[in-house]
Amino acid sequence: MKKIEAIIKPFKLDEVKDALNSIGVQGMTVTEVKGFGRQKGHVELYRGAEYDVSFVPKIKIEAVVPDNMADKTVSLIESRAKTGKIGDGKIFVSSVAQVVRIRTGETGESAI
Amino acid sequence: MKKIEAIIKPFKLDEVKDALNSIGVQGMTVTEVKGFGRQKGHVELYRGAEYDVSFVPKIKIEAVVPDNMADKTVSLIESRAKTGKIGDGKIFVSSVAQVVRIRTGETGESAI
Amino acid sequence: MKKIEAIIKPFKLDEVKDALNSIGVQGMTVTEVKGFGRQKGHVELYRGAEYDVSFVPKIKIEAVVPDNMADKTVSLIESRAKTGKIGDGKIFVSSVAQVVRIRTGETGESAI
Amino acid sequence: MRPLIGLLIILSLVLSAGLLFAEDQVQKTNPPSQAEQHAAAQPASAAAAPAPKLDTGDTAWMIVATAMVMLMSIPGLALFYGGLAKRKDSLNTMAMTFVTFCIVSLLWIFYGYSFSFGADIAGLIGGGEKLLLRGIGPNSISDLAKTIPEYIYVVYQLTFAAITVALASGAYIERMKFSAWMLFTILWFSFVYIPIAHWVWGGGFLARIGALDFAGGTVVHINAGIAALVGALILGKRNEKALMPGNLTLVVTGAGLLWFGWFGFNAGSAVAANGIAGAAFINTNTATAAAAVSWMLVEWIHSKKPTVLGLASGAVGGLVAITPAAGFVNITGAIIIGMAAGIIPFFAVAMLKPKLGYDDTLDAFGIHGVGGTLGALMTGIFADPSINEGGKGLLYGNPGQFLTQLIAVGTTVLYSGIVTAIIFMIIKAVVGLRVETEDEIIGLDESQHGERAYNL
Amino acid sequence: MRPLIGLLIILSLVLSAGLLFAEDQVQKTNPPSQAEQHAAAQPASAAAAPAPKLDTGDTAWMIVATAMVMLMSIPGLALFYGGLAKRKDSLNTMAMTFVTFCIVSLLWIFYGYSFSFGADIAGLIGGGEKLLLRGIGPNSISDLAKTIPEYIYVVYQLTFAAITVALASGAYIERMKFSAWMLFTILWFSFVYIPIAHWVWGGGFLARIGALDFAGGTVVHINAGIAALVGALILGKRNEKALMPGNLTLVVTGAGLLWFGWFGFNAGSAVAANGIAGAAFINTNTATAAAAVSWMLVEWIHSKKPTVLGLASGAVGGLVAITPAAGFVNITGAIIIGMAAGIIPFFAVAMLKPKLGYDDTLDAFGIHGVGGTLGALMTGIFADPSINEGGKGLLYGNPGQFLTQLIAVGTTVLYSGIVTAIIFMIIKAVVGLRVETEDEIIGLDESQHGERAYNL
Amino acid sequence: MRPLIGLLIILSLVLSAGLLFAEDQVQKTNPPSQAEQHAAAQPASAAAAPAPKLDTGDTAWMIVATAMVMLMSIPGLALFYGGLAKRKDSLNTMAMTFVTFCIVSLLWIFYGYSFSFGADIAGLIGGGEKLLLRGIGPNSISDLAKTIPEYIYVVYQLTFAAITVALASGAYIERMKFSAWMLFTILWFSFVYIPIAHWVWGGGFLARIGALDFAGGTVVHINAGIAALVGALILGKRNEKALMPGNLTLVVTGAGLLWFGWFGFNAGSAVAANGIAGAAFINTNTATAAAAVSWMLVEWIHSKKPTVLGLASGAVGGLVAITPAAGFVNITGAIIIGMAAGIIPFFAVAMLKPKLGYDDTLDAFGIHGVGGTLGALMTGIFADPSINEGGKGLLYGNPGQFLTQLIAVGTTVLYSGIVTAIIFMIIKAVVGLRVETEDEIIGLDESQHGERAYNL
Ligand SMILES: Nc1ncnc2c1ncn2[C@@H]1O[C@H](COP(=O)(O)OP(=O)(O)O)[C@@H](O)[C@H]1O
Ligand SMILES: Nc1ncnc2c1ncn2[C@@H]1O[C@H](COP(=O)(O)OP(=O)(O)O)[C@@H](O)[C@H]1O
Ligand SMILES: Nc1ncnc2c1ncn2[C@@H]1O[C@H](COP(=O)(O)OP(=O)(O)O)[C@@H](O)[C@H]1O
Repeated sequence: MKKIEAIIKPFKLDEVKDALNSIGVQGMTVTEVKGFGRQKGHVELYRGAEYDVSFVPKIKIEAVVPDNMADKTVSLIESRAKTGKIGDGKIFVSSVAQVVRIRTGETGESAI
Repeated sequence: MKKIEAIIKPFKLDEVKDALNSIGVQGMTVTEVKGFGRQKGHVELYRGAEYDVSFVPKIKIEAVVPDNMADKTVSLIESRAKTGKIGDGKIFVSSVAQVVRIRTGETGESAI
Repeated sequence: MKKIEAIIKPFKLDEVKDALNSIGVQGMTVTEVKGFGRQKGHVELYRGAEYDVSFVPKIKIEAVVPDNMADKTVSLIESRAKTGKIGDGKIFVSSVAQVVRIRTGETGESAI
Repeated sequence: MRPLIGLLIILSLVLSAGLLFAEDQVQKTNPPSQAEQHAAAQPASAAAAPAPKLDTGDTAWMIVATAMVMLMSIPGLALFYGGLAKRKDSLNTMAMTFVTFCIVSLLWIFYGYSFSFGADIAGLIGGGEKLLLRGIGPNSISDLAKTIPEYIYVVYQLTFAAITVALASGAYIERMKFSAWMLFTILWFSFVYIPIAHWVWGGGFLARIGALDFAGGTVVHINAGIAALVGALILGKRNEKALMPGNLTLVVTGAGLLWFGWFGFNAGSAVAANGIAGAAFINTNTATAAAAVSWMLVEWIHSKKPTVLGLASGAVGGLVAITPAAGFVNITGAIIIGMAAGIIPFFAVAMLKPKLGYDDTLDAFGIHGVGGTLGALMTGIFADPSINEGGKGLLYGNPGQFLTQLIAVGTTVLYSGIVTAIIFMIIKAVVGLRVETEDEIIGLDESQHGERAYNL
Repeated sequence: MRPLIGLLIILSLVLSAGLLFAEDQVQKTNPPSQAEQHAAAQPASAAAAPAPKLDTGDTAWMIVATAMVMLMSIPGLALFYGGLAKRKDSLNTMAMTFVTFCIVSLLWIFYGYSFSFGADIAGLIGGGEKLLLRGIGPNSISDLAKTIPEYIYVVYQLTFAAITVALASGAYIERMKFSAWMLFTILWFSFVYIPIAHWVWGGGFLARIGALDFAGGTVVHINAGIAALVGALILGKRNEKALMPGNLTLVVTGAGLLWFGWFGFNAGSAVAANGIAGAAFINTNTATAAAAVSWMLVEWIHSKKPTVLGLASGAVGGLVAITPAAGFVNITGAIIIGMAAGIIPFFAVAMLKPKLGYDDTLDAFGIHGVGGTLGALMTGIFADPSINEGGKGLLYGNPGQFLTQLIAVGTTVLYSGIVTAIIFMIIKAVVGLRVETEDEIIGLDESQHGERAYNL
Repeated sequence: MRPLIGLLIILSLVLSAGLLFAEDQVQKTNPPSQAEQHAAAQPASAAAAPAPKLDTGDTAWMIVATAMVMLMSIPGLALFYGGLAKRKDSLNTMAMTFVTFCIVSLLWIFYGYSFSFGADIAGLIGGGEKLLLRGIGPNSISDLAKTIPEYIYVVYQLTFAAITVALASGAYIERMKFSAWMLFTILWFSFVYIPIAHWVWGGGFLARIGALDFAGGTVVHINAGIAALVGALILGKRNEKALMPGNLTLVVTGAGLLWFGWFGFNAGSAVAANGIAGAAFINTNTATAAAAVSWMLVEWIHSKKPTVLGLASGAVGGLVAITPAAGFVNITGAIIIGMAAGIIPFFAVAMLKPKLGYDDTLDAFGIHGVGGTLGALMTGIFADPSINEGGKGLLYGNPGQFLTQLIAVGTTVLYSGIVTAIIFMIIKAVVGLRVETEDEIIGLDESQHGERAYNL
């Protein structure tokens, strides 16, 4: 099984989530994170003075999927999270050795 | 070494944590996350109108353990986090190549 | 590619981040987490009574780097996040199978 | 910058039109404005129309009452609305009330007071003789408030004007451009609030036919509520339609400050520290409590849980409904009005809104429009001459009063509805109404102000 | 739904019992209620018992004082308690104060005012002649407040009743069913607050023996504090016993609003804008400041750090302790009472509570019970007849006063303690006291109201 | 513990010095203090110096005004500053205002009132005859406030002293030791606030030369602003220099409460419920609104977006600038002062500060120092004798007034600047000024108080 971890722009969350649901990825876990990258935070102007906010608010989506779903999932996230502007984010894929569904005790792909 | 990542119901945190401590898993890192899954968020009723809150608040526990502790840890979490009701969550296990304890510079299993 | 995950003391974030930038690690994702470990939370004294706060606020830095940067990154984080006092935190290294940059569709090391 | 320039141009146009009109009026001599609503609130002995003479007790009360009504806007309403808005829109929501209070504070001094409370012209509008408070000094006393400095009366009335405009914002938030809102403030205040305030309180035609409105059921709540409805319809629906309160602790705080300030609003409308003020005070508290409890109970039955938001919404509903009645009804009347105000607005919000499908974000229509109408009509039923000889309702043998109330409500609904629609069309043409969809999703705090409410 | 029905039944029972009893009483003629506590607060010249006549200055002050005490409950106490509660219980905590204010507002009009301040019956309870405010109109003036409209006096006293009940909630939060709390409000208000208010302020037997209680040491604070202790014991401990304040900025805000409103509470208890009000005002501010500083210093020594919560807790402790003394003691007395009120409640909370092991979540007993007792007794020591001829303490040659204070305190503790216990038993039988453990862990906001305080 | 001991020692030294000095003074007989600023605010008829006689209306107003100014500190300023501080420093910021209000409340009773408002000694300081309020009782009335209880006047003046000290904290937060701040409060209050208050309001030499300061432009705002600047320079820069408001909803709430309370501050400075109070009230509201709007517009042009913080900052700037002028200028003057107060402080903050490089965290100098100076000077220009015969500015044919204002401003700047610097040196020697860098990075809430604002 693969864990797909995507760092995206917050306002794309709903679109990405709905797309994943539509191809059968039902489960995912979402975290609010601070992103540092090429997109350089932003300048806030308080009382006329500029302050650098070095991070950008981002959303991390984690979804564990069966191996055969991984590519499809990645390319779907890619297409939906894309605005073409800097800061669109990254997708990381890594292996997961085991999955357990707590409620039922199922393991492996059937537990996803 | 293995990383055990468990998504559980928030009110189960204390129970799971105490259980892990009791078998010698001292270190863990906890994050507040939003879960999307079979458990379908909930309906909030504000001023008589229904609004879907699509996510469910969940807790993510991450604990890196020596290989020989992994199974025990997983089954312990499983038993303690279980309520038998939908939304009990998932446990993901993956490999960790290296661990460093920052304070001492120790590496590998002794660093955990 | 490797994912470097470091749990550090919050007030060390700026120092670590600047150091990573200086060796060319531009991208990273930061999460506020609660740490449980040898450092035992703290005692809060409200109205003269002691209350254990079992966790310690920590910062999790995640940075995916090319394989050849991994060691350098780890040892840099180690040196900058260190205070020598308990609770300095941990660094975990694991493998990442694939990386995609959403904006451009680049993959692999060039996407980092 | 573009919207800013648009704004400034409109402002100058309104201003110069006002001043020209005023110059014209000042020439003519106008008879003193009719004894009106508030005068009716004075005890019988005042009927002999004594010479105006400052009373320190009345002045003390009205200074404080004015400050209390100011507090209703900032931070009262700003908190109530700001806490109900989505987190990402909370500052923008607060800014709407804040900027409106400031703009109206200035325009009221420039021309608002004069056109509302200046000498009546044909029952329609006040004269221009008090533009920029011409002729008013520390020793001036208005015929409408014979025991306090006119300066205090000016600001007291100002605070009513400001909150009325701000109330409408509840229906527009989470999607309206900030510049559009400022333009709305200028135009709606000038062309809707001022005339209606004159009709009811400034000696205009609704005062003459004897419409009862103790502290602002028509002028404030129905007026704002209709503007809310019409504006929400023209603005259209938000991208994310849910009510997702960002911070309910702010809502409770705001509700508490509104309740507190409303004593200044209602009991202050007696314009004196007397028994009528006492009656308005006790009626206000009683109706509010009754409405909060009845909203909570209805919600408990209807939606299975009593919510804190329900308690707060019911309280505001009760405050709204008792406003026109506060100095006219007895305690039984207050309890009945309060109970109705917890139930009828609840159903307006919970049943009517989904059916009709307009997107009134914070139910400014459901609570202020519906609650205000309820209160205005029930005043015509329950006004008890033994409380205030200035008002006699259907139950006390004067069915005509109910009709008069209907006329006042109808006139307000029609006028406010039509002119609000026209104003929205103008704004659409000048600066546009809505922010871009992406800006709406990102949140108006960020997109309109470059700020975030919390860095927690 | 089930608890709701239980509630409604109890409410009707209480109501009908009250009304029946009243019918009975109204027949008999009662002598006018004794000059009482507040009358003593009037300056000497008032002793000649002038005919009641409205004074606009006194009225202005008392209208505002009433609004200020209302503000102490919503949002003052709601914020103070709501911010101290765990995040997941903060709305429920605020709702407890909110709903109590509303329920008491209605019951006070129905029968509370009459049974507290109606014509005295055997020193034990007021008569039923003022049920539903029968006979009171805009021109009515009470013998107990001879210069202001009775309507204002009614609501002024109402705000005291409401906050007293709400204060007790601090000991019960984070585990009590919302329906149980509402039932508690109805029963405790009816069977504990009303009689004690009558005994001390309504011409009852404690007034007759000369117990001094300027603004509510026994009636409000000891009374609520004992109810807090007894209730906490019966409810039992919370699942997570820590005090884990969800939002200390709310606590500071609440403390500030309490301090502000308390000027209405204490200085307003002079029922006039006069020198006694001035004395009560300056004593209140001084004792509060002294208590905040002394709590902070003791905490600094005891726990190594001065906390913001300590400052706020000390301030509230000072406000509580000076309450019965405010219009009786001189400035030195105020400083001493204040300093004691920062130290003794601190140790009650920090040492006594852990030893005795009861789980009084927000220290309603430690602060209000202990602080109130302290204040009531020290009033018997420091009451200075040159400040207010109505009170002469031990230090000024009247050791009997201290004894009288002891009797008043003892009576209140006993009566409040016993009846509170009985009421808790009834509630347990009717709707049950505590939420399920899982609901407690999830939080009462979610489980009782289906709401979350923050969507941040 | 160490800093605590240091603090206590200093406190005893200050106290005993004060008492010794007082003993000395009480011997001599002093002429009654000069009619001063506030007397000038009375209408002409008062010039005949009638015998002091309590007026219930004036008393009602001044009791409430006093409570309103108290509210400006806690929670008003505490919220305004606390919300602007970084999240990790917000409680410490609130604690600074809180503890200052408490400490000053006590010291004012001990010796502050006497040395400020006691019989004048050589134009420099008040006498010691009123230490610990000796000789003041419920029936006392001060010559400076002839219709209200002296007790109220004492606390009214106290609230001014407390907020002045607290204002300076805005420049020091996010790095100053809590013990150092407490020591600053004691010393600065004693050696800077008291003498300047005496000079301007207590019959001292600035009163005699005729400096106009209706409600505290020099005494409060310039004074605090200069202390802010000097202190910020000596303290040095913070580790993280950004302004990163932790919670802007608190800032809006605080700004609203400040606005509300400021009516007590400015209109209360008439010390009566009269037309001057009315003028001060309307001028305050108008200038504030003008400043908020003009700050917002300038910011919109300069920084491309109108911010909520800008609206709030402009409002505070307007409140500051109108303070010395409130009871002297006419409405046009108020509008002009307000507009200037939205623009000039903006540039002081946005342009001057970065250029000069001092780290005034919350712009206490930029807003209070600059805004106060602006207001003090413009009072010399716009004071209109037809509003208040006590003040005649340059525009009304009295250019000397502008010079007098310059002298008053200059004296305040010099004296406050020099003595503040000395006090900072003493504090540095006794307890040290700044926290450790690590403690600064971790946040002062944790390091100074062991608390966190939010457990969300
Ligand atoms: N190497 C990395 N490791 C972890 N997270 C990264 C990495 N690079 C980028 N990110 C995350 O992706 C976000 C977007 O990256 P950024 O460089 O700003 O834009 P883009 O992806 O368009 O090049 C960053 O804010 C950060 O959260
Ligand atoms: N494939 C997945 N990847 C990541 N997280 C998941 C996945 N499936 C479920 N989760 C997490 O587990 C939580 C519980 O899953 P859910 O489907 O609601 O119930 P259950 O585990 O009982 O079947 C979800 O809210 C989500 O946070
Ligand atoms: N086995 C582990 N798995 C995951 N996180 C851990 C583990 N051990 C420690 N941590 C994280 O590292 C932090 C620091 O660990 P701690 O044991 O307190 O100190 P030290 O690293 O100095 O020994 C913890 O608060 C926790 O967040």
